Amino acid sequence: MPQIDPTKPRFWRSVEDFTSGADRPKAAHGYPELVGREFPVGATEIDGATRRDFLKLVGLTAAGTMAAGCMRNPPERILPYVRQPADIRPGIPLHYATSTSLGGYGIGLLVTSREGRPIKVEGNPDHPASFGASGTFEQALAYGVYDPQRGKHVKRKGELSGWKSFKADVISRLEAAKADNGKKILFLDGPTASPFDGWLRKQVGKTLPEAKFVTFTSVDRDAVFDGTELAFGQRLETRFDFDKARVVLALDDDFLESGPDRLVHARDFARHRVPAPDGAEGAASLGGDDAKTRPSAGEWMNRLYVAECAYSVTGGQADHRLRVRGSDIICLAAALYARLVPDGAADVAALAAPYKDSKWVAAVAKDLSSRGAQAVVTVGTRQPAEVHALAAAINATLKSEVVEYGRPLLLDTKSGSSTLKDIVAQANAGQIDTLVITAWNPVYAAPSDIAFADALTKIPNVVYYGQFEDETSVHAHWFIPAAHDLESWGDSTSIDGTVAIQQPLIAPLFDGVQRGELFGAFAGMPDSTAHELLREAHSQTSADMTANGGFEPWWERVLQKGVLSPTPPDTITPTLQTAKIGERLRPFKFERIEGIEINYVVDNKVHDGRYGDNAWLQELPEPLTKVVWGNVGMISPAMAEKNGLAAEEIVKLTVDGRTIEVPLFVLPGHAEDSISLAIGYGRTGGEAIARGVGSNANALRTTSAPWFGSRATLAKTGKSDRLGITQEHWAMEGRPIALTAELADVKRKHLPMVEEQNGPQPSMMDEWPNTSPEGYRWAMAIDMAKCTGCNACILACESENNILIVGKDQVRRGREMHWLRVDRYFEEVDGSLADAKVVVQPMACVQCEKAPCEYVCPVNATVHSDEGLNDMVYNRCVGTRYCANNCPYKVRRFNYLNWHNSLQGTYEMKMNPDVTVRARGVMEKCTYCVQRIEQARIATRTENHGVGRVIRDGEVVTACQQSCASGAISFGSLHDPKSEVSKKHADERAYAVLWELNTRPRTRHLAKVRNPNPELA
Amino acid sequence: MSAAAAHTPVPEHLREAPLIEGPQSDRTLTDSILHPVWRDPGRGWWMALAVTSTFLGILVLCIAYLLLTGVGVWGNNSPVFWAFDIINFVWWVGIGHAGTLISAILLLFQQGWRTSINRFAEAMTLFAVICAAIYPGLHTGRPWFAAYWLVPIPNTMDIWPNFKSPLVWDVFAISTYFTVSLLFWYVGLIPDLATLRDASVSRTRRLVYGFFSLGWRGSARHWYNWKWAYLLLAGISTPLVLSVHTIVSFDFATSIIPGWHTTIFPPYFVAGAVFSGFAMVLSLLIPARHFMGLKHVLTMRHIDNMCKIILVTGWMVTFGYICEYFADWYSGSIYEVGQILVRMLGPYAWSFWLLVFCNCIVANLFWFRSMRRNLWVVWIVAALVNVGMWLERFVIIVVSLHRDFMPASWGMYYPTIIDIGMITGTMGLFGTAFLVFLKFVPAVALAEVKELRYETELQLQHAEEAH
Amino acid sequence: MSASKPKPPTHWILGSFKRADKCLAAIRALRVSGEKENLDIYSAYPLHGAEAALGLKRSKVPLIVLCCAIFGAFNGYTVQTWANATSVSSLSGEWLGSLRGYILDVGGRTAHAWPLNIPITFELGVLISAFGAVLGMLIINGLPRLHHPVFEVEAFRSAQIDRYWISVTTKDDLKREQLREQLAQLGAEDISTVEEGADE
Amino acid sequence: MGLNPRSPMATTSHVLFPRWSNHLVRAALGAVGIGAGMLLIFAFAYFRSPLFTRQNEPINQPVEFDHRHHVRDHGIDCRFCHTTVEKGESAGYPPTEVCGSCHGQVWNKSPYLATIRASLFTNKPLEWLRVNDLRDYVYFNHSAHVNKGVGCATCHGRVDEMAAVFKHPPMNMGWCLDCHRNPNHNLRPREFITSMTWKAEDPEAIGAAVAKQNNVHTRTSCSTCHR
Repeated sequence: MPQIDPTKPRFWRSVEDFTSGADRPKAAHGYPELVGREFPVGATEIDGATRRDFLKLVGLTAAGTMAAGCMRNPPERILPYVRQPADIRPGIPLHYATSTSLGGYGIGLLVTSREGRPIKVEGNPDHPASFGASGTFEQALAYGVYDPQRGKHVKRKGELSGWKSFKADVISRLEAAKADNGKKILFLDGPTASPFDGWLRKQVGKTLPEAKFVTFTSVDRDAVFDGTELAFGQRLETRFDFDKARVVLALDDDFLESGPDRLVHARDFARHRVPAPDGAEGAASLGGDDAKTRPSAGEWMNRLYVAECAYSVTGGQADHRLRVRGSDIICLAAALYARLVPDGAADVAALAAPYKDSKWVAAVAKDLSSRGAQAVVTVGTRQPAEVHALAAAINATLKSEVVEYGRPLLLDTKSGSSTLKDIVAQANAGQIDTLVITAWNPVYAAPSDIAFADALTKIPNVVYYGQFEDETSVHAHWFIPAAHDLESWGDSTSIDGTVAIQQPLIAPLFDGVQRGELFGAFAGMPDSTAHELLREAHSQTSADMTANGGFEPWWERVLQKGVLSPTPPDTITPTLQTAKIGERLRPFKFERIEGIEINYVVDNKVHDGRYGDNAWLQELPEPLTKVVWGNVGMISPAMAEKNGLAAEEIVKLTVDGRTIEVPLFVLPGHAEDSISLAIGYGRTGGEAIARGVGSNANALRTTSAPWFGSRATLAKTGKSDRLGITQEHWAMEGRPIALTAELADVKRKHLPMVEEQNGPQPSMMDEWPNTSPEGYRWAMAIDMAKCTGCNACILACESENNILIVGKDQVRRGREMHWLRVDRYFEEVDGSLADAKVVVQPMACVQCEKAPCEYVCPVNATVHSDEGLNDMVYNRCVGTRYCANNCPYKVRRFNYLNWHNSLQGTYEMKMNPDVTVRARGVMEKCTYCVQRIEQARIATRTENHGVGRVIRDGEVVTACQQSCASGAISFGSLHDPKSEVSKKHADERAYAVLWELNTRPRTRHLAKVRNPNPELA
Repeated sequence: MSAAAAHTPVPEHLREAPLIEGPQSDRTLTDSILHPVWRDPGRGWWMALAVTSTFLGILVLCIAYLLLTGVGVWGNNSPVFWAFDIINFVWWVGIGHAGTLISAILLLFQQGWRTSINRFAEAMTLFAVICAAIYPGLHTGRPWFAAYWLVPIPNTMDIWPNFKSPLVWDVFAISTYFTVSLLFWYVGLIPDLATLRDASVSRTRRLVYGFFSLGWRGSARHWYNWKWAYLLLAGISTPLVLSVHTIVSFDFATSIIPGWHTTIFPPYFVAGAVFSGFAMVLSLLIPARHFMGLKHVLTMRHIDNMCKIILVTGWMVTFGYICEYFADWYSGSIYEVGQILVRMLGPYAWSFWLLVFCNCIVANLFWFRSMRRNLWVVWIVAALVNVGMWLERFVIIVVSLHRDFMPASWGMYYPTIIDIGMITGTMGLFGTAFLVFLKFVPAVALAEVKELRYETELQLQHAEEAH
Repeated sequence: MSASKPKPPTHWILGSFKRADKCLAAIRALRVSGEKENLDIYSAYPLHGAEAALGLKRSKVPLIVLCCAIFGAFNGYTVQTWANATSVSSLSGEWLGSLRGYILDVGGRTAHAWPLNIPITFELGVLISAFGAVLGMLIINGLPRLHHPVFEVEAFRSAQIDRYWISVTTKDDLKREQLREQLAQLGAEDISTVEEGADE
Repeated sequence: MGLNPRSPMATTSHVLFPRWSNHLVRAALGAVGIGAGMLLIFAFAYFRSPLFTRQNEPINQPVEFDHRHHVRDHGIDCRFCHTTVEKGESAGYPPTEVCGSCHGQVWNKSPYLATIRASLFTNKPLEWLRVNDLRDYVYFNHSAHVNKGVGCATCHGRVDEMAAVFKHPPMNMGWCLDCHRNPNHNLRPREFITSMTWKAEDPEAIGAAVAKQNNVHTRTSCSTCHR
C-alpha cells in the first residue's frame, strides 16, 4: 500500500530537481509517496493525453487499487484521474505488446498492466520467437522493473549529479572531439541486433565519424560465426528447426534452455517428444504454425543424444547421454566427422583417436546417417569454432533439413573477450579519451587475466550506463542509471529476423535514462526523447508503411501488434569447404588434461550475472541441482567418493594460481575428473540481493580457457555450507510417482505401471453431484514427455499469484513458497548413479475430488467449489497446518512468518490485485489460477446484454500453461469431451499420481516417453 | 492391627500391607494430613517455587515472542508441519489421564488403595490438561481467529466450523475433559474444605475455606447426594477419559499419512496415556510423600500397585507397537512399509530405539518385588517412561511426516530454542501450579481416608468377633 | 416461608458422639420414639448406614444426570447436523440468516456423515451431565448456604473433624426439653439448642 | 501454625458467616448468571448493529457533492459518472474533467467548486473517501451484478436522497449470502437498473422472469468471492 512512509527513501527525477525542489511530492498535500514518485515533471506535460503521458500519471490510482493486493485495511482514499487517459479504466487489465532482448536477440512480450502498473509478462503470440510462451528471464522482468535496488541517480565520480549536467558535459566533449572526428571516443556495447541501435550508431557516426563501437559479453556466440566461417568461408547465423528433426545429437548444447530461440526449440522439440502428433496439439494451441513442412513418412517421435559434462536441461531429455569433459567434445565431434564425412577421417585422425572405436559414437553415427535429412548435430556456444565447423560439415553431409543459415543479424559478430584485450591495449596506449560502456558490467564479466578495471583508470572519461551501481560503476566517472526494458522505447530483432517494437509500460520509476536518449546525446540530439528518436528511426526505415496509409496509422498498428510485418528470414545455402576444415584440424593434437578439469556453465537463473539482483531468479531452484541462492561446484558421485568429498563441503578451488572457495554438490551423471561451476555469482557490486551470493567463477576464467580446458585443484577447507536445496532427496524409492515408458511399449500399449495407477476408484460415500450450472469440471493435464523442467512455469505462477520470496535461510528450513514445484528424480542405471537418468515432474495442487486436506480443516477454510476446485480461502484460514500434513502431494505452502515484510517500496506495486496477498499464519496453494477462471466467467456471463454464454475450451489459460513453451500443460473443463484436457486425460499415458489413495486428482500426469536406440540398450 | 496380626495364621509376606500405617484416629489423620496446609511451607518449597516459576516466566516470554513473530519461530517446516507443539500437547494430555483413571475407574472397581492418591492424581490431571490446552490454540497461525472460529457461534459470516475435522472434536474433547476433571476434583474437595474451615483457627482462613466449602455441614443428606454425584461423575469420567485420548489419536488415525493412518491408535494411545500418567504420578508422589510426611497414607503398597499398573500398560503399549508394525507390513503398501523402515533405520532411528528401550524394556524391572520397593529404581523408571512416551509422539508425528509419500518433498526437522523453551516452560507452569496446590489444599482426600480407616476398623472388629 | 401469622420459630437440638455406632444407635432410638424427617446426622465422612438409619428416600441426582446426558447428546448431534448438513432457505436476514446451516463439499464427504458426528455428540453428553451431577447435588443439598443454625454452635466444628453429631428440630417448646434429655440419655455430649430465625 | 493443641472447640467470638450471607451469595450467583446471558445477547446484537457495520453514517467528502441535486433534481444517470459499472469490477470514479465538463459553463464561479477548479488547474487529483469499503480479500465485480439485473439502489440504497452518501446495507458476508442463495427478489429488468424509484409490484415474479431471461444462477462456492 502506497501510504506515506517517512522511512522509505524518496526519489527525485534528478539532482537539479532536488536542489530546485521542483515536482517533489508535497507531503503537505497528503499525496502518497508512490504518487509523488510517479508524478510528472510539471502540469505542462500532462496536457495532450498521449499514452506516454498517462503512463506517468497512472501511479495516481495506485492508492485506490493496490488495496486489493494486501490484507491491510487502512482508511481508504480514492484518487481518480484529473483527466482520464483514453484507454485506461481502473480495474480493467490492459495488455501491451513490447519486446526484450537477451544476448542481442529479441523476444516479443505481451505485458499485462493494471492501472498502469505492469504486473505480468507473457510472450507475444504474434511474435515468432515467443509465440505466446515465455522463459524464466522474461517472467522475471516483472520483478526487475520494480527492483528497489536499481540505480536511482546520475552520478559523477560517485557524487549526485544529474542527466542535464551529463548532457552538458557530453556536448562540451563533442565540441572537443570534433577535431579528431571522435576517434578517441569508444563505445563498448553489449551484443545487439536492434535496428534502432543500428540507426543510433549511424547518427553518432554523423557527428563522430571515427568513433568506434565494439561489443562484449562473457557469454558470446562468436564460436558459431567463427565455425561457419571455417566451414563455409562466411560468418553465418545458424538456425535449427527441430520440427523437422527426428535424430538429434547435441554436443554440449543446451538448446532447450539457452540461446536466442530456446522457446521455439522447446516447442518444436517437444512436439516430437511424444509418440503421436495428437499429443502435440498443446504446442500448436500456443500459436505454433502447423504449416511447417513435416516429414511425411517415418517415425513421429524424435531421439536425442547428448554429450556433455554437467547435466543440463537438454541433457535431462536425452535418450542417450554421454558424460564427457568439455574438452573431450572436440574428439567426439572429430570421431563422428571421421565416420560420417567422406574422406574426412584422415584430417581428424589425431583428434578422433580417443573415440575411434567408441560403441556410442558408432551407434550415433549410424542413427544419424540412417535418418539423413531429419538428423542434425548441434553444438553449444561453449565449444570452440572447430567443433562448430565439424558439426556444420556433418550436417551438410547429412543434407540436414533441420539446420538453416542466414546472414548475421547482430550488428557485431565479434563480442568475445578479445574486445576487452584491445580496449586495455588502447587504453594503456592512451588512445581512448572517452569510453562509453553500455555493455553489462565488463569489470565483473572480464576474464581473470584481463586487467580491465586497471585499464579504466587510464581513461580520462569513463561513462557507465547500467541498471545497477555495480562493480563497473565504481570505476566509471559517470554512472547513468539505465531504464528497464519495460520502461524504454526501442526495438529488437529475433534470430529469425523479426523486428519487434519495445514500448514502455510505465514511466521510469527511478528516473532511469533510456538507451535511445543516451546515444541521442552523443548523436547531437540531446533533447529529443527516445520515443521521438524511435519514431524517426522507423519513419526512415520501414517500407510497408505506405501500404498502410502513412506513418501514423502504421505506427499505431505496430504498437498494437508489437511486431513489424514479418520479413521471411533470408536463408543462405553455403558451400562446404572440407579442405579448409582438414587444414585447420590436421595439426590438432589432443592432450588430455591430467587431474581435474574445471568446467564453467552459464547459469539458468542469473545468466552471466546480470540477473543477480532478481530475487525471483535467485530463489528459483536450479533445474538439476535444485539449489537456490548461489552456485555450487558440481562433481560426480564417483569423484566425490574417490577424493573423500561430500556435498555441502566447502573446498578451495585453484586454477593456475587463482583461488576461490565454493561448496560442493554431488551431481549424478556428471563427467568424471571435472568440476562444474556456474558463472554469474560472487558479485561485489552495489546490488543488495546479488552481493555475496555464491562464488565468482570469473575470478578463475581466462581468455585461453573461457569455459573449460584448464586444470583445477581441490583442497578441503574443513568448512561447510548448508545449501538452500528445495529437493533434498533425489531417488523415487521405487514408488510409482513419476512414470516413464519406452516408445516401443507405448506403441504396443504395454504400460503396466500406468495401468496400475488408473482404473475405478470405489467410495463408501455417495458422490457429490456436479452442481455447477454450466457443468464445468476444471482439470489439468501435465505431459511429462514434453516438460523439460525449465522452471518458467514456477516464475509464471509466482508472478501471477503474488507468491513471496523467503530467502536462503528459510529455504534451508524448508519453507519455500513456490506453489508449483518441479520435482527432479534421478533413476539409477544398472545400480549406479554414474549415468543416472533424469525425470522431471511438475507438481502443484492436483485438486483432488476427494481431497484429504479438506475434511481435516476445522474452520472450512479449504473446501470444494461446485466446479471441482479445491478452494483455499485465505481469509478464513487460521493456520492449523493440518491440511498440509494430510496432503500426500505436499503441495501446500504455509506463511510461517510475515514474508510480506520483505516487500519494500516499489515492489509492492508488482502485486497482482486479483489475488489476495496472504498474511502471516495462513496456508496457501495453487487453485488453478481461479482468478483467471472467474475473470473469464464474468466476461462470458455478462456478454450479450447479460444473457451470457459458456466458457469455451482454451478461454481460461493458467499462468503456468501460458508460459510453457513446450506445451506440457493443458487446462480446461472435463465436461466437454472435446476439450484438450479431456483428450489428454483419455491418453493411454495418463495416470493419477498416488492413485491408490483414491484422492481422485483432477490433474493427471502423462508418463514420460523415452526413445532409446536398440543398439545402445 | 498388629494385634489382629497375632491371631491370623497367614504368613507375614503374603499378608496385604495396610493402606494406612500405624494406629490412626480421625484426629491424628486430620492433624497429619492438614499439617502441610497450616505449617509454614519452608525453604525447600520456596526454592522449588522459585525454579518452577522461572520456567513459567520463560514460557510467558516464548508465548509473547511467538504471538508477535509467528509460528516460524519454531522449527516446524514443510513437510513437518506439526512438531513439538502437537507432541507436547499429546504428551501432556496423556499424563492427565492417570488422574482420572485413579479417581474414576479405580473408584468404580472399589479399589481402596486409590483413596489416598486420588486427590493428588486429580490435581495432576488438571494441571497437565492446562499445559496441554496451551498448545492447540497457540500452534495455529492466527490464534485470535482460531479462538472463536472453531466454536459453533452464529456469526454474520453465516459460516460454521467443519464438524468433520478431528481438530474440532479435539476442542470439544479437551474442554469437556478439563471441565469434568475440575468439577470432579472440586466435588471431592468440598468436605475437606469444610474440615479446613472448622479445624483452622485463623479467622481469615476460616472465611476463605468457609466460602469455598459452600457451607458444607456433613449432614447425612448431603453425603447421600454427594456420594451419588461423585459416583456418577466417576461413571461418566470413565468413558470420557477413554474417549479423550481416542479422539486425540483420531487427529492421526483419520489422516492418510503412513504411520498415522492406523486403526490401532485409539487403544494404544489410551494405554500409553495411562502408562505415562502413572509414571508422572509416581515421579511426583515419591518426593512429595517424603517431604510432606504422608508416608503413613501414601504407603509402599500404593507405589507397588502403581508399579504393577505401569508394567501392565507398558506391555499394552508394546503390544500396540507390534500390532501397528505388523499391520503396516501385512498391508503390503510400499508407503507403510517404507514408513516402518524409515523409523527403524532412517535419520531419526535413534528416537525410535530409545523409545523402545524406555517404553518396552525398562518397565520390566517391575516384575521384581525388590525393584518395585526400591524408590530410586521406581523413580528413575518412571522418569524414563515419561521420556519414552514423549519420544513415542515424536516418532509418530515428526518421523512420520518427514518422509511421507513423495520423496521429492522429504525433509528434515530441527527444533529451535523456542521449541525447547516452551516444553520446559510448560513444565514450569505444571510445577508451579502443583506447588501451590500442595500448599493450600490437602494433598490427600481427608474425608475418604477417614472413611477408609473407619471401614478397616469395622472389618477388624468383625474379624475379632469371628474369633 | 410465606406465613400470614407468625409461626413459632424452629429450634435445633444438637448433640455430639465420640463413636459412630453410638450415634447411629441414638438415631434409631429417636426414630422409634417418633422423630422422622426432623432428624439428621453430621459426620466428617459418609457414615455407613446413616441413610438407612434416617430412612432417606432415593436420591434425585441420577435422574437429573440422565436427563442432562440425553439433552447434551441430542444438542451435540443436532448442532453438527444443522450446521453442516442442512440449509433452511426460510432463514435469512441479519439475525436468522446467521442461524442457517451451510452445506459445503468437504473433500467429497457426504454432508450428513453421521459417524463423524459421534465424538462431539458424546462429549457434549458427558459435559452437560457432569454439570447436571454437580449442580443437581448442590441444589438438592441447598448449597451454597454459608450460614446455617447448626454453625451457631461453636462445638459443632468437631463435626468435620472427629465427632458425630445429631440434630433434631422441633417447633414445640415443650418437646424441646424432652428431646434434650432423651439425647443426654442416649449419651450425647455438648447438647445445645439453637433457635432458627423466622426468616430461615 | 498447625492445629491448635487445645480443642478446636475453643470459643471464638461469634458465628463465621452471618445469616444474611446466604441471601448475598444467592443474589450474587443470580447476577452472574443473568449478566453472562445479557453479555451474549449484547454481543450478538452489537455485531449486527450499525455501531459495528458503520451503516447509515454519512461520510463528508472533500467536495460537497450532493447526489440529491444531481440525481433526483437533474435526473443524471449513475453511469454518467460511474462509467465502468457495466464493464469492470469497479464502478469507476469520475475524473475531475467530468465535473469540469458541466461546471465549466454552469456555476463555474461557485465557491463550492473551488476544490474542483483547483484540481483542474493544478492537476492534483481529488481525494474522495471510500464509502462502501469491502475487505481487500473480497472480490466484488459490478459488471457481473449490474448486467444480471441487480439494480444500483438494491445495494446502495436511495442515493438520490442522500446529501452525503452513506453505506446502506450491512455489507457483511451474511448479507451477500442472503442474495446469493436466493437472488430473485433483488432482480429487475435492465431498463430500470439505475432507477432509484423503481418498485416491483410482485418482486418474486419479476425476479424469476429476469432470472430466466438473464440466465441468472448465483453461486455460493468460496472462490466466487475469495481468491
